[in-house]
Amino acid sequence: MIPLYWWLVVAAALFCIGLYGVLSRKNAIGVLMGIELMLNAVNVNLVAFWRYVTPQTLTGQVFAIFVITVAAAEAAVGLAIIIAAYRRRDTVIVDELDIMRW
Amino acid sequence: MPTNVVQIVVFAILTLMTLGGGLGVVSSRNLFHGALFLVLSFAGVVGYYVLLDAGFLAAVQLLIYIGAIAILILFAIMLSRGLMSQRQSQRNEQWWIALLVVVLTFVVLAVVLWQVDWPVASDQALASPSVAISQLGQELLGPYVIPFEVASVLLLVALVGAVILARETET
Amino acid sequence: MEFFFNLVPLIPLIPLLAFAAIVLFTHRNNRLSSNIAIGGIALSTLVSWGVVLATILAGEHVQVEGWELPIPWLPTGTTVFNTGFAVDGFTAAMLFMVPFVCTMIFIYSQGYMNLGQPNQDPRYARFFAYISLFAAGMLGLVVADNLLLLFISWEVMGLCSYLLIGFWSFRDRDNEQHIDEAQVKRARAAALKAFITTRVGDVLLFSGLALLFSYTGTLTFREIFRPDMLEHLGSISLLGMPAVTVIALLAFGGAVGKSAQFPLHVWLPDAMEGPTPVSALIHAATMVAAGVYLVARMLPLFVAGFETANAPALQWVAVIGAITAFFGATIGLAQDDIKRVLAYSTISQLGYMMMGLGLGSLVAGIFHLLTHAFFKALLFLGSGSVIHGMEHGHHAAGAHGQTSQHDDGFSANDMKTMGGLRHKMPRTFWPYMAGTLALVGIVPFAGFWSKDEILAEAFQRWQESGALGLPFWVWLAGTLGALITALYMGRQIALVFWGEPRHEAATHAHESPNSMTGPLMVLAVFALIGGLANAPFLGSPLHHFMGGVHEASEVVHSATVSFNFAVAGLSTVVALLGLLGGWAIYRNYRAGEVEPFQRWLGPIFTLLRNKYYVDELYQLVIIRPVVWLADQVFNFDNRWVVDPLVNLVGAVGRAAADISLLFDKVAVDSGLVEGTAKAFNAFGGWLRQTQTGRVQNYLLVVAVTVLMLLGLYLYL
Amino acid sequence: MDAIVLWLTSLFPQMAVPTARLIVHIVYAAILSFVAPVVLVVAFTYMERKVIARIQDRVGPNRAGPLGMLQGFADAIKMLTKEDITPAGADRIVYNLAPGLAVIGVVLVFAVLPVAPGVIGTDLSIGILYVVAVGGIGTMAVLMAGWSSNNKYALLSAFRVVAQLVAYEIPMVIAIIIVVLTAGSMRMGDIIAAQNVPFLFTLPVAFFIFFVANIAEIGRSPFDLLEAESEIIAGFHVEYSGMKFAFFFIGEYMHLFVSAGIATTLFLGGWRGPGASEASILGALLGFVYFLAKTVLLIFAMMWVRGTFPRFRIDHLLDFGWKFLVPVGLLTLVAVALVLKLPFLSSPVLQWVGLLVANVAVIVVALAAVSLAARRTRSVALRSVAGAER
Repeated sequence: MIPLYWWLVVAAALFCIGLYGVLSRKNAIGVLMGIELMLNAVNVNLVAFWRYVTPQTLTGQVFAIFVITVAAAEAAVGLAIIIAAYRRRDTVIVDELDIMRW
Repeated sequence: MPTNVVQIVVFAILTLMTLGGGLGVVSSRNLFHGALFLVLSFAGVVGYYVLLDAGFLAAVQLLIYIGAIAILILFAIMLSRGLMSQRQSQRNEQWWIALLVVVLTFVVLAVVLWQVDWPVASDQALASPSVAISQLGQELLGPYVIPFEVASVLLLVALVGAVILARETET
Repeated sequence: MEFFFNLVPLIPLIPLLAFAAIVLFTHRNNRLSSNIAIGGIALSTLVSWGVVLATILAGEHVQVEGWELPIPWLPTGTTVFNTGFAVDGFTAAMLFMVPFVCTMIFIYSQGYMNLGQPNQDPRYARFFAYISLFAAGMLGLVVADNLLLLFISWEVMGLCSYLLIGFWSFRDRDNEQHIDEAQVKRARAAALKAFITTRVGDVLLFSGLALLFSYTGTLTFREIFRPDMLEHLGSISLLGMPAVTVIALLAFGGAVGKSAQFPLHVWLPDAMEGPTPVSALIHAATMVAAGVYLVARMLPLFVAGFETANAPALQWVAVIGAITAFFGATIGLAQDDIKRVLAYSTISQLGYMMMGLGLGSLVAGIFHLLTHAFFKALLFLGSGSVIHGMEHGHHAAGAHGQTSQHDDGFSANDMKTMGGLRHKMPRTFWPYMAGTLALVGIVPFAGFWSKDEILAEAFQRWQESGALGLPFWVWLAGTLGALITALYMGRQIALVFWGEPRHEAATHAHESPNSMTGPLMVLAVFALIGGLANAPFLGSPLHHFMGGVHEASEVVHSATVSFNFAVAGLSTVVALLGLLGGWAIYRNYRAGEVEPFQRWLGPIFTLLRNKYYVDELYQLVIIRPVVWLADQVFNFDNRWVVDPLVNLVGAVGRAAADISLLFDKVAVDSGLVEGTAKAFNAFGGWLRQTQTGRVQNYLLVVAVTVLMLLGLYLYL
Repeated sequence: MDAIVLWLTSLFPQMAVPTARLIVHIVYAAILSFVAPVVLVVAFTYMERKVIARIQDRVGPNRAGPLGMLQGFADAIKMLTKEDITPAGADRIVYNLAPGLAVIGVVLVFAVLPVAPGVIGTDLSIGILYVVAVGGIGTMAVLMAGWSSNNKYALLSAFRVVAQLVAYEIPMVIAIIIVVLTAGSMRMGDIIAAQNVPFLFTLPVAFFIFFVANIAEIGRSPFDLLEAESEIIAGFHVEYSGMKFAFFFIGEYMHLFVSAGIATTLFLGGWRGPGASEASILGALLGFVYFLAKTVLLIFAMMWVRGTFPRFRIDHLLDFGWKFLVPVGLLTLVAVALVLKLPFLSSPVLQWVGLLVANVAVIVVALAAVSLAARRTRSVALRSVAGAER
């Protein structure tokens, strides 16, 4: 089997890529995609730990399912917010959505 | 357990898909392409799950991430099309700090993960993971029934919230 | 009779269902709503009394060990939160009192909120929904077999208290002209104050519970109080104390907040802004007693690891109780508002209960809790009846045209405007007297027996230790408190019921409806005979009934304190002296005079009248800085950045216009203004760089911080 | 399939069982992904044309070959020889990827389609979930095609596709859940084994919902808004021509077959029939014939529907999905779950009857609700008309 460390590093890499997307993307949808990547990295971690550390109990998979649920809800609400903001302010660029600024 | 060559090759391909897709997501200028890269990355993760003997999760990943979330994102991109001209930069001005931070984070994580001695289960346990979906169902409706119900409430709330947010304001 | 135990879960459930029914279905129908609420609580009372009877008949077995119904609840992964219901002698004693007092007050409320009258409260149904929910919370607290359910009920009560104190915090401008704007504001402030102040205690309590759960993995009383569990808790050291003491003190923090003990007592007097039945129910009889109940329930934790006489947690309880008992009573001496006097009296009496518990005597504290609930509810309801009568008198006076409409100074609560009401409202007066005598502690009224037991306990402890230690001071505070209690009650009844009417309203006051005076009579009976429950000459029945509930823990022991004629005699003499003195001094008080006490005590009286300036202290030390900070943040641009700029523009314009005439002044002015503006502008400009309004910026900061923390954690 | 593996190993004694199995699977996969599309498309286009023609009182293709049977091949040759156009301004990569994806999404379903006793790519424990999951890929392909064509009609069509497919995926999944609940498994083999009485007869409502939702998922008339010629020309593939268009075409007809096959498996008992068994090659062949017959019957029904019903309007379409199919599906789900858990329905026969009764009850309730709603809207409409006249 593939060593656990590989999975963890891959997941960490995916997480970092997602984080970079969240931090550097101008477009709100791009930010959302970054978040999805991060959540996926978390899931890979959970499943890898399940498979390697506690293969007899399904805790890891159960948690992954909950993460997926949350991701689905988050995507729906996030995109709804983006669409609403787009309608009101004609932009999906995060930097321009700053009416809360000082 | 011995490492199978086929497994390594498959893992490498999947990693290429996943991380390559991820990089595509954060670097492509065309947002639509970014979303397609996201799909590629999700597909890689599906493969990961299959490789990790989590068939049910693989199907769920396919169904929800590719079948629902990615399509939703593509849809949103098409709805807001024409705003983001491809000539203008897709990165904000802090991207280089972000890159620095992210690379540092990765290095730290990789080092830490390497140093930890993970309590990997015995070979015997590794050889026979519990993969029955019925057991998953029992777990979800047994010990995890409260989180399960909370998740259902969350989905309902998200559904209603998304509808209200995205609805045209009737004025 | 065992059958009744199976109905225990219904006791809190019935009022809860009544609440749901009112909120969901019947809220449009006022009469039906109030009847549902009353019916619910009455049914609950019947069940409760059935349970009490069953407990009595079941004998020592149930009274000490208790009956219980555990319910596994909320399985989450590997952790399961258990909840459930339990009844033992202690619970049964509470179950006798709580639903019954609730019922009386519910019936009273129907009249007080002017059912069917033209000035009926527009949120009438809502009021009954709230108090039903409250009753559910209080009863749930009593029958809970674990701290989780207890805490949930505790918070439900806190919420209801908030809602009910602020019941008149908004008004319908068209229908409620009788509620003035100032009152609305006061109600809002009082509700907030009560909620936030008790929250301080609740946070402490919650951290105590979390600590307890993390050590023991359970919140069920029976399991916590197992001797081995207590020993285990005692062996862990935390902050230089045994963990069990820390937990006990944190729980006591919660009780201090809820039971309005010093220094968190400030919310209770303000809580009198709520409707009077609420004051009687929540802020005299039941909810404030919940803190005492909690301490009593968790008494083994307070004692564990020490001798009863020198357990530090217990000593804290005694000290705080004694301070509160004395200190509350003295403030009550100088208040004019009839309900505030009673509020401070409540604080003081709660202090007595804490004193009793702090001396390690479960029965003394709880006995006083029970009798106090009856006579204080009676006093509050009586004062409500008086206020009601005064308000009607005021209306009547206005209607007769004898006085100018709504003269500003009038307050129906002010004792100085009353006087001579004993002839006008005899059916309020006599129960009120019974309540007063009970509170003051005159034989054979209820308060005499219960207060005496606490004092006797303290006295005996003092005699045992033989030194002027804590028991002595507790006893002294208690006895002096009794004197002052008698004084302010004498003052109150003299001002309200004797003398001449000092206002037209008092002249026109008339008796309240039967639904209000009826409960007064019933409660008066209990104020008279309630003390028999634990009277020494009957062999202290209550003591045998509930004294043993903590025996299983092997740390709390109960021994009967023999009746001490010296103590009882002294306190009776003191009480009589105080009562007659207060009555004699104020009997002939006339409107506009300087109060006798004010003449004699001078600055001390002012200190008392201003409640030792505790509120002002809090205002200065806590509230002002917080509000100031909030204001600064808010004003940052408004005043410091924008305004100077505006000033600058104005100054420049004026300079151009008046350059020849006011050259000097303008130069100075614009120089100063411009300078100030520039300085602040630069400062603000520098500061606002951090507030970019860009999510990703903030997130980047978060990421960097996490990274740095990670680095610190790993490599340092 | 195991029989073939056995036969192979007996033919070549040196061959190990896993190798033989691998070979058999590869061959099977090759048949499904290369031979099946061509055969299916040719056969079903011909069938469709003939059926529609008959419904419309025409003859249909009758020139190429006997009875026009070679018409499909002629069309294929025509398509292959046509010029391959990529419109200017199109997103080249995405544009070229889309047709392939459209076919892949369908071919993947074949992996869990039991076409004959013992003949299935892999009998996954999550078989039917896999089918639903893979369905998302087709949607993706349509979106990509619509977006990359740089054509407003294509884009509009893509929007419609998403709205329609997402809306109808939910009732479809509900219908599938009802079946899974009754069968107690998501494995295709178990679902077939559970159908001693085909679910069509015990769960008619679920079958109806699945059937309708399936038509919508394929995008066939009367749910063919994504390619409504009068509104948006050809729809998402308006810019495609030649081989790429052929891919979409193939994808559509394979989707038709696969959907009908899944419906057969879920509701008509799959390959089950007298004499069909896994034991012998003959039994397997018989099973394949049963499967094919049932599937073709369903496809015929779909064509019949196409020939009969006019096209929905977009809002009617979404209303029908969300306000009729989904509630009815949920109602059926609850009813079926209750029936399955009722203690006194202990024998299988009693349970079948119970399920049927529950379904009939649901039908009655649904129809009553619909007629009530219709009456109300009609009276409102009549009143407004009357008001306008006055």
